[in-house]
Amino acid sequence: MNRLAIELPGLSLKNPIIPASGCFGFGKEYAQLYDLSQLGAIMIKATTPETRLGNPTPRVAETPAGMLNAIGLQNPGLKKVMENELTWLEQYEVPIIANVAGYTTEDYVTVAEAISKAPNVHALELNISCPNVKQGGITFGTDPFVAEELTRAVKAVSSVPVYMKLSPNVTDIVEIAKAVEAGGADGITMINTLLGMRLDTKTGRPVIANVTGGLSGPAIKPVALRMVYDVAKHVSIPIIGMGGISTIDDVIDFLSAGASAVAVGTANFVDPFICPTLIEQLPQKLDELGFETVADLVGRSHRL
Amino acid sequence: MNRLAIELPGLSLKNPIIPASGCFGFGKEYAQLYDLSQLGAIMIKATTPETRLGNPTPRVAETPAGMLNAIGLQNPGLKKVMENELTWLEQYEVPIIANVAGYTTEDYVTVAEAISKAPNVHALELNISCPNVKQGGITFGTDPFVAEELTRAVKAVSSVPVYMKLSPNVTDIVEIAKAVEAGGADGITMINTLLGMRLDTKTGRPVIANVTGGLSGPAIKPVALRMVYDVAKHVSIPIIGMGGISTIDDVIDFLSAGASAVAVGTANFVDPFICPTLIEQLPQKLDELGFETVADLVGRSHRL
Amino acid sequence: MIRQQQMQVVQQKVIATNIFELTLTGQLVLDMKQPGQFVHLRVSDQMEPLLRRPISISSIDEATLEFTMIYRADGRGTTLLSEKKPGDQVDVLGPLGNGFPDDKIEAGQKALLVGGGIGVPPLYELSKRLVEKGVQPIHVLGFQSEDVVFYEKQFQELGDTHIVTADGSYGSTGFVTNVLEMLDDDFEVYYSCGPTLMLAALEKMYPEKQGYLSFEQRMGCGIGACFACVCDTTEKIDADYVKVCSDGPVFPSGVVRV
Amino acid sequence: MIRQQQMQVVQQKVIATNIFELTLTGQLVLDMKQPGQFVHLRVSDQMEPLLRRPISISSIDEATLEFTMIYRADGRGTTLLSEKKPGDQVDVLGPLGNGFPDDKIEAGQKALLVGGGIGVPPLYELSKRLVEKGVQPIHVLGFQSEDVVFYEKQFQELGDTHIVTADGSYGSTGFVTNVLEMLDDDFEVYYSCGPTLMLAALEKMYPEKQGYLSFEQRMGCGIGACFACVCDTTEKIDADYVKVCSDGPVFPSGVVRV
Ligand SMILES: Cc1cc2nc3c(=O)[nH]c(=O)nc-3n(C[C@H](O)[C@H](O)[C@H](O)COP(=O)(O)OP(=O)(O)OC[C@H]3O[C@@H](n4cnc5c(N)ncnc54)[C@H](O)[C@@H]3O)c2cc1C
Ligand SMILES: Cc1cc2nc3c(=O)[nH]c(=O)nc-3n(C[C@H](O)[C@H](O)[C@H](O)COP(=O)(O)OP(=O)(O)OC[C@H]3O[C@@H](n4cnc5c(N)ncnc54)[C@H](O)[C@@H]3O)c2cc1C
Ligand SMILES: Cc1cc2nc3c(=O)[nH]c(=O)nc-3n(C[C@H](O)[C@H](O)[C@H](O)COP(=O)(O)O)c2cc1C
Ligand SMILES: Cc1cc2nc3c(=O)[nH]c(=O)nc-3n(C[C@H](O)[C@H](O)[C@H](O)COP(=O)(O)O)c2cc1C
Ligand code: FES
Ligand code: FES
Repeated sequence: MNRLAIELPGLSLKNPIIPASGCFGFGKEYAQLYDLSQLGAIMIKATTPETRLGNPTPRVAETPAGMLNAIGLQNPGLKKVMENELTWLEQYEVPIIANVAGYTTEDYVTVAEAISKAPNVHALELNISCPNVKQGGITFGTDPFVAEELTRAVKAVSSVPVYMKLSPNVTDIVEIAKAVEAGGADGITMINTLLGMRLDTKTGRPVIANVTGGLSGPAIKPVALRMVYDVAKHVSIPIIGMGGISTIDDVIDFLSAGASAVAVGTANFVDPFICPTLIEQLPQKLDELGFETVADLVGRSHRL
Repeated sequence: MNRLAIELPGLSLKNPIIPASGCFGFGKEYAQLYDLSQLGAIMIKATTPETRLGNPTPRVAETPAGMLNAIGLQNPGLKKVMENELTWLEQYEVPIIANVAGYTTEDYVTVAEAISKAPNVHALELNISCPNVKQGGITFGTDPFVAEELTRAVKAVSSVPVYMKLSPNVTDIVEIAKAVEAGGADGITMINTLLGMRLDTKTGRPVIANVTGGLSGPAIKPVALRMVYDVAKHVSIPIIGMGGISTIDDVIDFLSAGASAVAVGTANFVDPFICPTLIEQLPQKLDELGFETVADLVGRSHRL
Repeated sequence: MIRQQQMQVVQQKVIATNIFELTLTGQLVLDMKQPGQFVHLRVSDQMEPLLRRPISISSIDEATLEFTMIYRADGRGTTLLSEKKPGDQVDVLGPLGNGFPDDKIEAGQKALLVGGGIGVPPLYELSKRLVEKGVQPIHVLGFQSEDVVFYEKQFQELGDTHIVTADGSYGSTGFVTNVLEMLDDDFEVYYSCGPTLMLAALEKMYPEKQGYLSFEQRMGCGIGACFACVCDTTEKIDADYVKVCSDGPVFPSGVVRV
Repeated sequence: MIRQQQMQVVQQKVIATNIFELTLTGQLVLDMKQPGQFVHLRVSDQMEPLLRRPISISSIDEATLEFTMIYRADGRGTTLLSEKKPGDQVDVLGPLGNGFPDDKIEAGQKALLVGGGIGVPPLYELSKRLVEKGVQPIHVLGFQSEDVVFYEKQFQELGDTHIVTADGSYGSTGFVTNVLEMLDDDFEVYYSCGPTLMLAALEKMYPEKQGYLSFEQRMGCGIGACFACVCDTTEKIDADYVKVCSDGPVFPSGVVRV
């Protein structure tokens, strides 16, 4: 038996460690460094119906224990992602979670319907929360009604289970979580980035060309953990947790708070080997804590 | 002429540096370290109608570049604050901003009416956003209608200008800012803490006895700065900015984003002399940046 | 007076598994008046780890302007602290709080000093001062296991010293209370620092004795301003609560609700 | 191959005001193939500052397994880097990107190397390799003022070297372009690294020449995964954009829209 295995809708994960969308491209770069088949799954970069060139640069800025980004969903578009990226990824024994983005329900439906047919795409992750894109986007993730309708629309066309990726920039994240559950979501991934800003102190100008950006990294971990904990209390679909994970203790904390698996974003930039390292450290940590399997650990904070 | 001076409703500040509420008690402890008359103003600890003993301990936890707190508004209550604390503070040449908290509109009105009559209280700061207190509190700051009504009620009884302290735990902070402006607020102070959580990795239990706490410190600066920038664009009442300020560059950034003065919270714990240090560093920083006065710098990011 | 000072590392020594003895020097030492006071240390100039760490003063040498702390390198902050080398600077805020009063006992009388693990260090300066005064100290020091026992010799030089380990790997087996049960209670005052459960057990054991107990709480400011470190009180005192950092960390027995 | 390695500090030297020369050693040096490649450094084990810093490789010594960087200690990260001492470890990810090709020019031909400020360092290894190959380098190096001029002698040993400072405190006065206007253009290829405005001026000045320019962008991953460091392209190439970290930092002139 594999102690690290986790079963989720559409996903038989050999371990709960998944690189987060946008922080791992389509895997090619990290494949130079290690064998991608080690990973629990891969969340690929957001895919939109057409090619997108994203925002002007600078697109990233460092902040205390965190970073801002405003990449602007740059991606080659649905067709090229399917033809080049997903096909290339087939050489690895790793389920792909396709991150889907768009500005209208039709965008999401178009991408979801097509990409969910790729043989190695085992689940979709709907990025309804990216704070970087000026039109649309933001509303899907902040209005429970809209979020529910979108879930329903995508569920109707997707060939694989659908995970909704929640935005933390809301008054009540539990309300949104319940809405997507009601809309038929198979799971939730959370959190996306917090909206933030950095100024160049000398000039007074925003460092990020897009003015604001999404805050990620260790700085946001307390917010992410609180949201996962709260949502886990109120929904029964599984959660993939993320936000600031960079150590094995962080992984344990998110699992304890109720996530069934975790995604690692910004930490890949600090330590490109972080995902295999966490996978390697996990069994010993389970031993230390006295848990036989990862599944046993999930949600333990709610059972104390 | 004093280059650092700032005129705000009710407040003639000799400089824009103010210790933040809850991080400076009622000044007595820091008075052992330096002369409080140096400060622009003092935001005293939240005052409620009656004595409050606050939450169980542990009440604080460290997080990456930040901390969580769930003090739970512990304070001696209105009567003792007025008799002991405010009277004691009269020996210093420093305007007091009284932080007012409560669970009902009547609570706020009671404290506001009485405390605004203290001779050294030059303004009120309404803590409508403290995330630590289980009943009430949270709603005042997250619903624009409620926030507006509360502003109006307090304005009706206060003998001094009223500043509303906004919660960052909302989908749209500009909406709340506009509501309190419509309700007659003389100014805005922002931001209070972000709701967060830390787990003890060994046990899986929340470190903070209250389960969740308010996140403060450098980690939240990007979020705070973004909110100040956004609100400054949409309201015409002045803003006192805070959230993670710990260096002179942070002060400049908040002023640039549109704050007319700043409050320093968590940084007092790291460096108890931070407020006088920042005051001392400010003139040289103005020189470096080529600004004659602090007032000239306020909002410069919006004028570029 | 409380001061903030960059103090210089004189020596850093491993004295047991993960237990470090750190000696710093600077003028601030002249303000250290009482055993049982503590300092609040910044372990890094960066923003992470952010908060100061409270560590007890374990011995004071006014002549050389040096003081010593003993701590366990455990979490991020203390691990960073353990990497400091002679010549490095450490940002110290202190001395803080109220320590063990040594005016409650007279020459010729006996004092019982009970320490648990990382609560042992402040008792060392206390014992030195008691001995100087002509008081006879009895030390009962509890540790987890042999590998984390420290300062046995130093305490022995000052008076009777009983070591007890939880796993029995050194000294007697069990808790300090197991040793105490076998000792006479012909002491005047007891002083203790260690886990709260141990302090509670002592209060129960010696309801008639005068005792001084040192408490721990998570801290923010360390100087009394943030209300992070409060403890509930008993009817014995008027106040509804006390703050460990500024009212304590040492309180007379019976004051803090345990 | 890209590797991540803890490399050891051999030497850290101030060579001009706030300008440091840092030499590290480790096996990773064996993978450094081209001048103009860079490394991505972690300057702290803590979580702040968080991101790696990209720094160019300025010289490579396979025999001793050492390589050298030259950088300005400016912000938080580079200031921390400047505090590293011999024996300390630095976490290096590299070598990254594509450097200056030295196969575009032949023995006996002339090469023009133009550097601006902190863009000068990668030209040093390039120049060494060109000289080894029998190419004759001409160096035009621009700095802000005399106090930040570095490596004049080192470049002079390799070939003609013209120094220009913006404030005229050393060498000629003005920008590198002022010097270039007065030089012959009998060189085969030009290579440059420095401010984007300077690179743009060079492209304009030598539209007919083959040139290789090294660009800068804020970076996240440093290996091509995050899309932080993209630049717009001209019609000259097919791609809509290029990534500085993995497609560059060196591009043929005319490729990047400046
Ligand atoms: C008055 C007082 C005196 C102390 N004296 C000593 C001593 O002499 N030797 C010694 O080894 N330890 C002592 N401690 C405990 C010491 O403060 C903690 O072990 C230390 O703060 C842990 O920091 P860390 O970086 O290792 O752990 P981390 O887990 O990184 O700490 C995270 C946060 O929790 C706080 N924290 C964690 N454990 C404790 C604790 N037990 N008490 C208070 N805060 C804690 C830290 O200060 C920090 O803010 C004392 C505590 C107090 C309150
Ligand atoms: C390919 C490449 C090669 C470089 N080679 C050198 C070199 O050889 N010597 C040298 O002194 N500098 C070099 N730089 C610039 C160097 O990366 C920055 O000066 C450095 O990152 C600033 O970090 P800091 O901690 O001093 O500043 P901070 O202000 O603390 O930096 C904050 C963030 O912004 C980024 N940043 C700030 N300035 C720059 C910049 N100019 N370029 C890219 N990122 C920046 C930092 O990496 C960090 O993520 C190079 C940059 C690139 C892209
Ligand atoms: C550079 C960058 C690009 C990102 N791009 C995407 C994206 O395309 N789609 C998406 O859903 N989330 C994107 N995210 C958000 C991450 O997937 C993740 O939710 C967030 O960064 C929090 O995790 P972390 O703190 O581990 O980085 C991006 C984050 C970063 C830092
Ligand atoms: C320990 C602690 C106690 C606080 N108590 C109060 C309070 O009583 N009233 C209030 O309005 N804000 C309170 N705050 C919030 C601060 O005033 C401030 O808004 C917040 O901490 C952000 O600023 P900072 O990052 O500089 O700390 C408290 C913050 C901390 C850390
Ligand atoms: S730590 Fe702030 S009051 Fe004790
Ligand atoms: S820095 Fe990530 S793609 Fe270049």
